Formats: sequence, C-alpha cells, structure tokens
Amino acid sequence: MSVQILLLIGLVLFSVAAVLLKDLIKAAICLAAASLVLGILFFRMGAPYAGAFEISVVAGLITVLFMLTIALTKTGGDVAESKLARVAFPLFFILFLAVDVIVTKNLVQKIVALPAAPEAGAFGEVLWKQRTLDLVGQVCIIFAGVLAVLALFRKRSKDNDD
Amino acid sequence: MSPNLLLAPILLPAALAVFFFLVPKRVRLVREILSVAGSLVLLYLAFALFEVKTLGLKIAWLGMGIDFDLRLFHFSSFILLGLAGFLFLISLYSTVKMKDNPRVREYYAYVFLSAALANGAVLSNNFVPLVFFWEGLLLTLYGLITIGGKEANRTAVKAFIISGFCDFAMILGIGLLWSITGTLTLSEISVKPEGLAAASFILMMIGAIGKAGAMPFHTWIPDAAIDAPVTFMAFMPAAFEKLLGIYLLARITLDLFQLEARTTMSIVLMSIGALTIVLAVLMALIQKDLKKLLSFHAVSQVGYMILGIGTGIPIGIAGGIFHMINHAMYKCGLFLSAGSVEHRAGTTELKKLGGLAREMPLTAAGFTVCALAISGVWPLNGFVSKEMVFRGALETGYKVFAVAAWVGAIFTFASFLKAGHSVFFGARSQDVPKVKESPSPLVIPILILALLCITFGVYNKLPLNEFIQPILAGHVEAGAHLDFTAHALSLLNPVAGISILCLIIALGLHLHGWNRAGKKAFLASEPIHNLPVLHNLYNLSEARFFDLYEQGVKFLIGLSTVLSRAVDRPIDYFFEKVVTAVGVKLTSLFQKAHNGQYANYLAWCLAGLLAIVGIVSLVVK
Amino acid sequence: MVFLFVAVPLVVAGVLPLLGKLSKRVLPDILSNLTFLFLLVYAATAGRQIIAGGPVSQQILWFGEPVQILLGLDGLALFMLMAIALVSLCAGIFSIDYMEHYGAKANYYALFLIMVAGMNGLVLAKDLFQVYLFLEVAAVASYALVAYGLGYEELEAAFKYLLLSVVASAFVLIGVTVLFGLTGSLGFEAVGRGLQELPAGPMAALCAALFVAGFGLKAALIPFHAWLPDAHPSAPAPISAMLSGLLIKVSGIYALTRIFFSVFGLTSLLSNLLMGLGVISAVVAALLALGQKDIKRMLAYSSISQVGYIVLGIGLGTPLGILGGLFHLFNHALAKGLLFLTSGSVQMATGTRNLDEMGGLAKRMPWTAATNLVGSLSIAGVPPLGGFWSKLVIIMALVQAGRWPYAVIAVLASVLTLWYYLLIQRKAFFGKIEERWKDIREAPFWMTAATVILALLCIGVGIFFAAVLKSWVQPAADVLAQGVTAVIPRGR
Amino acid sequence: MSIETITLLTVFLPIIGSLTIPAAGLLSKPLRSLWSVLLAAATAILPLTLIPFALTGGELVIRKDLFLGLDFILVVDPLSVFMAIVSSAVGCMIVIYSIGYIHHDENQNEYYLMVLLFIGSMMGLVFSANLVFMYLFWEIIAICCWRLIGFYRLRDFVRKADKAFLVTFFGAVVMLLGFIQIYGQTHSFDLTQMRGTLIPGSAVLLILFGLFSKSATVPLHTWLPDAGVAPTTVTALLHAAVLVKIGVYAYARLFLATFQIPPLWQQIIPIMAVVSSLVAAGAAAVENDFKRLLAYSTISQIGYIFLGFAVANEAGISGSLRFILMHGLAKAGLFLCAGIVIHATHTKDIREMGGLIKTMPLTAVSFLFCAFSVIGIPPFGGFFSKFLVIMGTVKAGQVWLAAVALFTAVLTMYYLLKAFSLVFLGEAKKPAPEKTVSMVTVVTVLAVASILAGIFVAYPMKLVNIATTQISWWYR
Amino acid sequence: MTSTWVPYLIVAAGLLFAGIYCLLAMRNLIKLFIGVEIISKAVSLIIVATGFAKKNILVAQSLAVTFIVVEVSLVATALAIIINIYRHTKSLDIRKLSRLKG
Repeated sequence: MSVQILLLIGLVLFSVAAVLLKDLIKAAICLAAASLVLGILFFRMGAPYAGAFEISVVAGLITVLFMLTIALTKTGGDVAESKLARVAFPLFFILFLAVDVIVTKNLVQKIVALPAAPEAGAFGEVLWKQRTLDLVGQVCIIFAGVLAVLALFRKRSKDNDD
Repeated sequence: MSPNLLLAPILLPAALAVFFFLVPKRVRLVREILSVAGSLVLLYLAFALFEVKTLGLKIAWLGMGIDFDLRLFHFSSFILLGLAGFLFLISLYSTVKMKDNPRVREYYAYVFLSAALANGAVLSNNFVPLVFFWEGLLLTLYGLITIGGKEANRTAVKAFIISGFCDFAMILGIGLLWSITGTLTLSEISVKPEGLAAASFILMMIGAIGKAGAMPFHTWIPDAAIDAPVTFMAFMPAAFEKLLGIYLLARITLDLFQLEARTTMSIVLMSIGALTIVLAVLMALIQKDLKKLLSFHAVSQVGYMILGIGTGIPIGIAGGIFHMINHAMYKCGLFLSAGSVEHRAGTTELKKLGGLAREMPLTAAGFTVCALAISGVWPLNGFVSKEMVFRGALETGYKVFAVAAWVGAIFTFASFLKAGHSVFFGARSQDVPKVKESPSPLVIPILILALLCITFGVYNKLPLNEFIQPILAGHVEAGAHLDFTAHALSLLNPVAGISILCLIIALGLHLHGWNRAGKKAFLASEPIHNLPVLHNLYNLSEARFFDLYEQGVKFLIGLSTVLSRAVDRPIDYFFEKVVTAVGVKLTSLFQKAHNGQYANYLAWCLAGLLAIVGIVSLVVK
Repeated sequence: MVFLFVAVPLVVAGVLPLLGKLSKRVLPDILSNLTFLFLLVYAATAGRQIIAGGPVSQQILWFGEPVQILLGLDGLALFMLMAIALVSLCAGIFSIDYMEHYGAKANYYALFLIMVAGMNGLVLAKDLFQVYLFLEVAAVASYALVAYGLGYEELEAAFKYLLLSVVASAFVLIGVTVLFGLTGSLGFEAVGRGLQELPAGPMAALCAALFVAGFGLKAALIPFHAWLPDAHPSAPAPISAMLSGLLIKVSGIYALTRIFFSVFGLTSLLSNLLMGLGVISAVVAALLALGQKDIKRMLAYSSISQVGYIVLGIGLGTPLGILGGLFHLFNHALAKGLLFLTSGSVQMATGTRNLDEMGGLAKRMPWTAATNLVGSLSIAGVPPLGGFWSKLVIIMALVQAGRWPYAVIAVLASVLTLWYYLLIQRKAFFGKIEERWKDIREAPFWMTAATVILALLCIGVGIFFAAVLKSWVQPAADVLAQGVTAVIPRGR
Repeated sequence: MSIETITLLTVFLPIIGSLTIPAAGLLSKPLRSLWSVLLAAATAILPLTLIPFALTGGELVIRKDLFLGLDFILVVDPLSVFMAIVSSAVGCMIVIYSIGYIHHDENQNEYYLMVLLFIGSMMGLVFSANLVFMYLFWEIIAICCWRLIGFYRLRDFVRKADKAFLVTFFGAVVMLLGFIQIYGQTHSFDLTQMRGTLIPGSAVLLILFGLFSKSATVPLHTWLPDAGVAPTTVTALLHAAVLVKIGVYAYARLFLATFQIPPLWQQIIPIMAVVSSLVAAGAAAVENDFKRLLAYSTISQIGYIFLGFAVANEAGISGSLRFILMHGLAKAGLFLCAGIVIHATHTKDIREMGGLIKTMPLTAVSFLFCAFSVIGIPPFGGFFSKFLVIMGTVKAGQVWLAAVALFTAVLTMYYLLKAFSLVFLGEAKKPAPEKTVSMVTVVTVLAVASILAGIFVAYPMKLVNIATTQISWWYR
Repeated sequence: MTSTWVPYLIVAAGLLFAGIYCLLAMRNLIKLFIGVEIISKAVSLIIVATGFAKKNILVAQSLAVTFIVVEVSLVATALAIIINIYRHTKSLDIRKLSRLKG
C-alpha cells in the first residue's frame, strides 16, 4: 500500500510540475513522467494492459506529439504566464486537497456499493466479446482523429486567411 | 283610407328630392314647376290627412320592438299641415330667390329631403324611426348651410355638431326611457319624470329644444344668418325646426312624461325658456344686420314656447304651441322680407338701408305686420299667444318667469322698431341705388304669411279651437275649461295692461335711442348697448365667449390633445422605445459578458456545475 | 439489422478517402448522399418493422463468434435516427455545391459520415460508457469540421469548443465511472436497477449533477453554452446545420434524457433543475440573439434558446411535456437546419454574414428568402408550421402541470424569438435591395433543393402534425414516459 | 353541393388557390390576375349559398378528429355565415380593385398570394370551432398582414410591419395561453362542446390580450396607425374592414356564443371598450396624417363594437354585428378616398390639402357619405349600428358609458368633418384631378352601399337577428 | 471496497483540480492542453481505481484502454488545431483568441 501511496504522490507531483513549469518541454516531460507513474500504478492495480497502453501511448506517443508541436511553434511561442496564478496555485491546491479529503471520505463512506459481479476470463475476452462495441468506437475515433488531422493539414484550395 | 297613404308624405318629397338632385341644373322650368306643384300636392295631402285625423301603419323593421310605426293623430296631422304649408311658400319663394345659385340642384334636393324627413319624424310612433328621421335632418342642415358660400362651411360644421350633440343626448334619453319602460312605441309610454326618468326627460328635452334652437344650443343660428341663404333661414330655423322641436317638446311633456306644474322639471323648462327669451333678445337688440337680428329673435321666441309648455298648465301649453305656429309664420315672413330686401338692395345691413317703404311697399307692409305680430301688438296673433304664455306663467305662481317674458317683450318691440325704422322708414339711404318691388313669387309668400298673422290674431277661434284645443283635450282633467278664446283679445285685464305698458316702454326706449344717436335709427339701441356692465358682456359675447360651441370645441381639442399626449403617445412610446430599450439594454449586458475569453467561459461552466452540485447537495442529504 | 446504422457510415467513411483519389468530387458526393439516403430509408422501413413488436436489443455475430454488440432500438431511438438521417441528407445535398470551394471533399464527407456514425451509435447505445465513447466520436469529428475552413475564426472557435467539450466529457466520464463503481455495471437497465437497490443518495446525485453539467455543455444550456455561438457560425453552413440541428440534441439532450429517464428516473429535483436551466436558456439566449449582427451567430443563439424550450418540455416529465419536447426537437432540427443552410446560401452569394450589410436579398434570391421565412416562422412558433405545434404542446403541458410561470415565460420568449427572426427578415430579405447586391445570384441547384426539401418538411409537419405526432413522436415519448413511471423517484 | 362541401370549399379554395398564384404568375400576368379574381369571387359567392341554411337558425358541425384534442372542427351557424359573407365580399372587392391599383408595383405575385391567403384564413377563422385552429388561422392572417404592410419594402415600412406583427403576435400568444388555460379546465378545445362553461377571469384577461391586439384596442392599438404605410387597398379593406373585425368576431364567438364570463369582467370590458373608443377619438382629433387619422377612427369605432358585444344584450349584440358590416363598408370607403387623395396630391398631411371638392367631386361626396355613416347619421347604415349599441348599453344599465360613447360620437363628428373641411373645402392648395376611374367607381359604390344599407336596413337585419338569437343562447 | 477507493478518488480529484486550474489560469495553448492531459490522467485513474476497488478490473481495464485511444485522437486533433492557429497568429496566447465575442 505504501508503494501505492508513494506512486500516487509522485503522480501528483509530476502533474503539478507539468502545470507550473515555465518551459514547455520540461512540462511535457513531466507530463510523460506522470503518465509513466500512472502506468506503473495501473500495473500494480492489476491492469497490465492499460498500464502498458498508458506508458507506450500516452507517455510515448503523446509526448512525441507534444514535442513536435512545441518544436513547430517555437518562434514567438513564448507566452507570458501570469505570475500570480503560478504562485497562488500551491495554496489553492492544498486548500482543495484538504476539502477534497474531507468531502470524499464523507461521501464515500456513507455509501454502500453493490457487490461486484464476479469476473471471469481474460482481458482480451472481455474486451473482444463483451465490449465489442467499444472496439467499433475505437475504430471510429481513430478514423475521426486521422481524418481530422488530414483535414487540418490539407492543402487549402483557396486561401481563406484573413 | 289606406294606411299606406301615411308613407306618401315621406316618400313623395323624398322622391322629388332624388329627382331634383339628378335633374341637370339647366332644366330650370321643370324643377320650379315640379317643386311648387309637388309642394302643393303635399299641402293637399296634408289637408286630406288632417281631415282623416287618425291612421296607423306598422311595418316590422329591426325586431326587438323596433318597428316602422307611423301614427297619424290630431297633433301630428296639424304639424304636417304646417310643414306642408311652409314648404309650399318656400318653394314658391325659392323659384326666384335661388334661381341663380350654382348649387340649386342640391338646394331643392335638400329642401324636399328635409320635408320628407320632417314629415317622417312627425309621423313616427316609434323612437327608432323618429330618431332616424330626426337625425337625418342634420344632413340637410349641413348641406343647406354649405350652399351659402365660402365661409358657410364653418357654420355648417358648427350647426352639425351642435345639433348632433343634441340628437345624441336625445338618443341617450330614449335609451333610458327604453330601459325604464321596455317599449319604444311613443303612444305606449307615459311615465313620471322622476329618478332616471328625470334624466331621460332632460336628455330628450335637450334634443327637442336643441332642434328648436333654444339657448344654449342656438349659437349656430346667428352665424348661419350671415352665411347661409336667407331662404334656408326662413325654412329651417324659423319654421321647420321650430315646428319639430316644439312638437317633440310638447309630446315629451304631454304624452311621454307627465309633467306637472310647479315641479322641478317644470321649473327647469321655464328657466330655460325665460333665460332664452331675455338673453337672446338682448343680443337681438344690438344687431346691426337685419338677418342676424331676426335670427336672434328666432332664438328668443323659442323661449316663449318653452316657457309656455314648461308651465305645465293648459293655457300655458296651449300658448306655447300656438306661439310656435305663430312664430313660424311671422318669423318666416320676416326672413322672407329680409330676403326680398336683400334681393333688391343687395344688403341687409341696417346702416346701409333706409326708407325703402316707398319703393317696396308690399314687402314693407308684410314686414310691418309680421314685426308687429312678433312684438305682440293687439290684435295680431303674437299678442294672443303671448298673453296665453303670460297667463300660464303667472298661474304657476312663479311670477319671475312672467316678468322675464315681459322684459323680453319690451326689447322685442324695441328691436323691431329699430329694424323697421332703419330699413323701411326714415331717410332714404344713399348707399342703395333706386330699387323696385320684388317679383311676385317673393312677395306673395310674405303677404300670405302677413295675412295669416292677422287672421290668426283677429279670428283666433279658428286655430285655437280647431288646432290647439284638441291637442290638449286628452290631457286635462275632466271639467277643466279648455276655452282659450274667450279673453284672447281682451285688453281690459291686468295681464294685457302690463303687456301694453311694455310696448309703450319699448317705444320710449327706441325714441330715446333714436334721438341720442342723432336720428339714426340703426343706432337706436346704443344706449342699452353702452350700459356699463352690459357693454362688457356684449363685447365678450360678440367675441363668442358665451358660445358653448366655441368653448366646447376648445374643450374637445384640449381633451383630444390630452388623450393623445397623455395616453396614446405614451403607449406607443412604451412599445416603440421602452420595450426596445429594455431589450437592447439586456442584450448588450449579456453580450458584454461574452468577451471571447476562454477562461471566462470555462469559469461559467464550473460555476454552473458548482451551483448544480450545491442545489443537489442541499436537497439530497 | 440495427448495427448497420453505425457500420454503414463508418465503412463509407473509411472507403471515401481512398476513393477520393479516383474522383475528387462526384464520387464522394454520390456515395455519401446515397449513404444518408440509405439511412433514411432504412430507418423509415426496416427500423419501423424492427420495433413493431416493441423495443429490441440486438446482439450480432462477429466472424461467427457470438460477441456483444448490444444496440437498442426503440421508439425514441428510431425517432432520433430519422431526424439524424433527414437533416444529414439535406445537409449532404447542400454540401454538393456548397463545399466546392473548401476542397478535399472526400475528407469532408468522411468526417461528416463519422459524425453521423457517432451520433447513430450514441442513439443506439445501451451502455453508459458507449454513450460517452460515441459522444467523443461525434465530437472529434465536429472539432475538425468546425475548423474545416481553416480561417482564424474557425480555428479559434474550434479550439475553444474543443477545450470546453473536453472538460464536459471528463465530467461525463467521471459520472459514468462512479456509477460503474456504485452498481458494478454499465448497461442502462442494470445501472437503473442497481440504483434502485442502493440507498446511494449523495453519490448518485453527484453523478446526476455531473451529467447535467456535462451533457448540458454539449446541449449548450446556459451557462454551459459559451462555445456554441462561436463554433456553430464558424463551421461551413451544412455543418452548422448538423451541429445546431442535430449534434447538440443528440449528444446533449438525447443523452441527458435517456440517462435521466431510463437510468436515474426523473425526480422532482432533476425535473426542476432541467426546467430551470431550460427556461433560463430560452430567455437569455433569445435576448442575446436579439443583439447579433452576424446572421449565423444569431441563429446559433437561437439554437440555445430553442434547446431551452426542448429541455423545458422534456424536463417537465409529464407525457405531454415529453411529447412536446421531442416534437420540438424534431421541428427545431428541421427548421434550424434549414436556416443555417439558407444562411450558407446567403453567405455564398454575398460573401458576408453581417446582417447590416445585407438588404432586400429576396429580390435576387427568392427561393432562399422564402425557405428562410418558413424556417424562421417555424422556430418562432407561428402556425401552421411545425414549430407552432410543438411549442403549443409544450405550453399545454406546462399549463396542465400547473407550471404557470414557466408557461408565461415560454410564451414571452417566443415573442422575443419572433422579434429577432423578424430582424433577420427585415435586414436580410424583406426590404429594398441594396445597390451592391443587384447582381448576386440565387444559390445553385442542389443547395436550393436541400433548402426547399427542408422547408416543405417544415410545412408538411405543420399541416400533418397529427400524423407525425401519432406515428413518430408518440412512440418515442412513450419510451421516456414509461421510464418515468418505471423508476421510483428519489430525492425530494 | 352539401353544406359541408360548400364550407370546406370556402375555407380551402382560397388557401390552396393562393399557393397556385405564383405559378400562375410565372405563366402570365393577366392570367394570374384573372385567376385571383376568380378565386376571390368564388370565395365571396360560396358563403352566400349558405344563407338559406343560416336563416333556419341551424348549426352544422364538421369534424375531423386529429390528436390531443387538436381536432379540426368547423361550425356553420348564422354568426359564422354572416361574418363569412361580410369579409369575403369585402375581400373580393379588394382583389378586383387591386388589379388596377397594384399593377405598377413589384412583387405582385406575393401580393395576390397574401391577399388570398388572408381571405382564406379569414374564412377558416370564421368557421373554426376549435380554439387552436382559430389561433392558427389568426396567425396566418398576421403573417399575411405583415407581408402586406411591408409591401413597399422601404426600411421604415418594414419596421412598422414588424411592429404590427410583433404586437399582434404577442397578444395572440398570450391569448393562446388563455385558450390553454381553458383546456386545462375542460380538457377540450372544442367550442361546440363547451357552451355555457364558466371560464375564470384570468383566462378572460389572457384572451382579451389577443382580441385587443388584433382589433387594435387601447392599449395594444398603436400598430394600426403605423400600419398605414401599406398599400391603400390593404389598409382600407384588410385593416379597416376585415382584419380588425377578427378580434370582435372572436369576442362574439368566445364570450357570447360559447363561454360565460365572470360578472366582474362583464363590468370591466365595456369600460375598456369605451376608454379605447374615447382615447382613439382624441388621438384622431389631433392627427394630421390622413391615413393615421382614419386608422385612429377605426380604433375608436372598434371600441363601439366591443361595447355592444360586451353589454351582451340583444340590442347591443345585434348593433355590433351590424356595426361590423356598416363600418366595413364605410371605413373602407374612407380609406379608399384617402388613397385617391394621397395618390393625387402626394402628401398625407391634411393641412397641405384643400379645396379638392372642385376637382374631385365624386371622391369628396363619397368621403362625406362614408364619414356620415361612420359618425352614425341616418339614413346611413352606421346610424343603426351605433344607435343599437348605445341602446344596448343604456339598457344594460351603463348609462355613463353610453354617455361617454355618445360624447365620443361627437368627437368623431368633429374630427371627420374637420378632415373633410380641410381636405375638400376651402382654398385649393394642390389641385389634382380624379384620374383613375376604377378607384372612384369603387369608392362611389361603397358610399352608395353605405346609404343603401341604411335605407334598406331590414334586409341584413334578418340574418343579424337570427345570429343574435343564436349567440345569446342564455336567453333561451 | 470504499477504503481502497478513497485515496484514488482523492488524488484523482486533486489532479482534476490541477488540470482545471491550468485551463483557467494558464495562457499558452500548449500549456492549456497539458492541463487537458492532466484531467485525462485523473479520469483514467478513476476508471482503473474503480475497477480495482470493485474487483472489476477487467472491464475497467478495457475502458481505460479505450479511453487512452480517445485521448490520443483528441490530442492529435487539438495539436493540429494549435499548429494551425500558430500559423495564423504566430502566437500561442489564448487571450488573443477572442475575436469571436458578443
């Protein structure tokens, strides 16, 4: 459990760093690190496939996409962030966490969840046989993403810039 | 006799009117012959009907107890006769007087239409046809006045609105009467003027005396005297409207309401009568135009009729009605004489006229007789009817009304002395070139009327017994004597004495004024005109300050302006400006919030979420 | 087979970019519009037969293996499918001419089809997570489509839309997950049953709140609406028509309704919440629309306002209210689609969307003007057009339920609605033609055809309202009304 | 043909026919005009054939059940037949008249379409016995009016058209709310089944919004004077003669022939009617724009009609019914005279006119005749209607209201005669001849009709009386 | 189950807060999107943790995988839009994206 807690804390810290760091590349790397931690968490919670996906796709692919974007928008891409927002963040964050802890504990402890339906089979079977429509959805959304990127980077037949 | 004959006095002149309207102006002869012949036929018809006495015709009309109900009885047949007679005289007179008028087509149409409507009104035994015909006269009134000339239009509108107002008052009265009695048939109604019925009585009375031209509904008449053709004056205000108005007033007081002497309503009527007599005659006195002078007398004399009828005492009522027919005769004659003078001399201004008696002897004679009659000189008809009114007024016990009537008599005579003196007698005026007597169609009606004045005076038994007495016959308690003729021409009683005294005072006043003005007859009234307080009042009155119409129109304009500015425009402003402005304000307020900043929008979403969570957590525990 | 509603557009969308190389214009036009036509015909014929015996859930075979593709078709779903098919067919026809100058038609149609597939999937889904998933599918496609013009404003709008939508999706998904945690299942019925057994008040209520916010943002209820007046006007006109006519309703109202009625059960709390949001949206958005200069932006605000009406009707929860709400959804889909298409025609002819610059266009564009008038009056609720009947039914329901204040506000909002639609008419069409527009031309054939079809539908629905209500809307409303009675109300 | 067929034809012939007009317009213009006239004439003739049925005092209900109680129900009874005859006849005249009047202008197809749709919807409204369908036709009429008011397409004109549309729409939807409240109470929109139902005061108030806005009664009246920017044919015949009568017709149909209203409202509505009448008369008296003056006069006269219905006794009702006919004829005549004058002098300000009687005598006389009819002077038709309304008011015990109404009549007299004097009498400032024969003919016909309707008043009376008896069912 | 669920929920809520704070307060478009990513982390953490606490990890895992796919699509689209915006404005400031208003 303690490892779990440590991982959670690491996740939070990396995420917060991703928010606070000025340098976009560093922020993106922190984000990747957070994904990595999350992946490990998933693995430890008995979701190895999800963990693997998290690490390879999110920490890997998405970070690459971020880097690419940052590189493409390098010149003039510096935006002066509000200092106040940066400074105030930890304060708010801690405040929120305090409230969060109290509320969540109270909320969750009051409830009685239904007992879980017993699970059988392997992950693949669940995904392929019970949640087949999710796969269809995945196909759809990948199509959508690909087509979106294609559309956004297409050669414009008419320059309708303004 | 077939009841359908009752439609003839209405349809015949109406048809003639349409015909006259359609016949081109050039076809003069046909028109004139037809008009005179037509009116003669009508006169004959009226005589025939007068012989028949009672006849009824009822045609279903609008339902709800509104029938086209005509009833011939003594009173109506008598008025019918009078109307026909005047129509004949006017037609005859008009053949010459109106022949060159550019709108002669319309003129004849209106005159005959008026006759049709007046006949209809007199014959109606149901209020709805009565009002139909009665108010229809507004049209011909309007039309006839506009024939006068350029400025006539204003007067026409004035006459129209005043008469319209009176008619509407009458309609309201009729409505009240209907809701009280539940019937609209005149012959079925007989109520006491109390409570709502009193209101109804006053409203209907307004309608009647408005038509007759009593104060304060008279003010268009002097104006019309200047603007409108003189034949119109002789025809409408002098004859027709008096006959109709007083006819209705008599019907109201005798049949529809049981007016009793010495009641409030009676006093109201008498007061109106007395005031009309005095005020109008005071105005008449100072006039310097013959027609205008006559027109004020046309008002003043109505006072006698109202006073007489208002007494509620048989002799008074009889006097009022008798005065009505007398007045119609001599006033018609006077106007026709004025017209005759105007025809030859080209003016009716007293200042410019004088000494015409030698050149126009017949006109002068006719005028003199009529003037004496109106002044109540023995033994003319005016004397008889006025005596009856005086007696009636005295009999009520309220002597003040009799006094007022006598005061009126003084000034009447004084003003006619002035008028006659300055037009026909005295020095020959230099303003008017030498003239001839008017042609016979102008003179004959005047002479007929003058003759009638004498006849009705000297031989007063004929009208009083044949015409007047039967009207009252059904309304007086058994045993009361209804012989008005016995003392009619008697001079040896206090009433007659005072009357004669009045005439003498009038003569004195005239001579005094005449002398003071340096033998200028038209200024004979100046001493009275220049009396301290009276002078100011006269000036105000000349400035139409006392003219209810002028004040009423000012009121109407003021009220309209207020209604428009204070109600209508604000409402429009509300729709046009306020609603729009509120819309624009709210819109721009909301629009400003949409400033394009992402964080702002996200904050709304979060706030929305928090609010929802808040609400939910408040409700769900 | 119900799965075809998702599969066909998906497959065509996959094929199109490949075929696009062969024929840049004609083939995508024909193929995609045939697909829409197929969907329409299939829904109208087969769909009705399928549900003739009551709602069905179909499992299908996948390469001979029994797998779980669980799709539910009932009256409500069929009703939505019909609406989607109708409007997308018209938008597709309109695109034939309109999208010429945007280029990459194959790509465009593919995204369009994906969006339709996503919406169809969402309508047919019987599982909370799949609702989320298809919602995202349609959303991703719509981001790209909003930005399709690649102009500054298009991109700005798309980005804001995306960033707000993502938050909404996150809310929804969190809600779904928590429900999953509470009941251990994701299917509507199972979760519904589970919630009935659980005394899990606060947590379920939190989920409900998250759903209201999340789907509310998708439906653009005030205060979650701010993306819509940016995104909808910026998209190409047929896409605006799709977004305003369908997407906000499917991914917002439909999802919300479905979940609240079939899963949570409409408690009085939720009912009041929805009605409150609806009424605020109806009024405030109408006021906002009043101040717009951009014709499409005005239409977009109008969409928010009308969504408010729909939510007001559905949120009332009485059978009549649901009937009215759904009918208004349908009418608004037709009319708003029509209006956006005509605004596209105008923009194409004049090159501007600014109402102040237009004037008297009816002279040169009679068809556009006439069809726009029909759409405007329909939405404003002027008889005898469809919009009138739906508003009438909503107000009838409100009065019947004794909700007088809502009824009064709904009535006044419809006056506001007419006000700004008259502004459009006055400034754009009804007036003397401006000198500069003397030479503009009426929209090309296919664009006009699409608008005329929609206008005829608006009129037809108005005249044959009883038939439409009886055969299409009533079965849909029945589904929801049964949901209301089946689930025991909770909360207070 | 059966009564049923005739009624359905009366309603749907012009409505469906109107939609074919643009198509006819594509073929040829004369054909289109001819077709429009044919349709209008058919619509005017068809209800005439219902007279024998109506005179029997019968009632025929045509019903097509639809959904949710929103059934399509038509009722043929003396009231609806009377109203149908009056409005279709006037409508037919407008179409005939328009051929000459409108033929220089653009958008004629739309014009004829809207006019015929208007007439058809009017027929629908008149025969409808379902509240919702009444509202439906009511609003179609509003659309037609909106298009027609803005017919000349000038920016300001269209703005005024919008104003008219919005105000009437506002009133109408509020009225709809009232209908729905009644529905909430009775679960029915069917008027034939609700006879005698006592409706709450709030419903009365809500419905009054609609009636008053459509019939341009204070305080929802200001759109009517503004609507004078429409072609004169439209203002004359649609606004004066038909459109504003919708509200009063609906009043008769709802509050007299069907529902019972609370006693309080029976007291209030006459007061509102009289106030409206007075205010509008006041506004007319200070108005100098010819058409606006006449529009205010219309508002004022509508007050009388409301008054007659509101006092709800036999005299009042029959007076008001007649008022609908007489005012239609006379006010249409006045507007058309104004149209001729404005057309000739190119100004709307009556102070800038004058002396026109010399150059346009027929117009002047027609104006005067129609004015007399509006004022209520016998033997013109308007006399009877006004007289009966006043009689009814007095009979209902509302003497003061009757007095104010009569005072308003004096005001009417004042401003109409003032207008006549300023325009036609006095000095000729802008002499202009009567050019168009067709227009003068129509106004003459209307003026003559006004006077004939007065002289032969007994003829329309029969139908009116039967309608009155039928309306005032509570007497039986 | 609740005790195992709580810490994850708390952390997920914290991450959600961080992400939303980032969206609210930051101005760089890419930074904003990092915020979105953090929110996604929170969501996927909740999904898996729920399955874990619920002993329903297989379903949760499949959901998480699907969610990750969704995330990728979103990121790709979003970054494509960001690059396009950058091409127009040569800036990544969200405050400059306020041409659409009113």
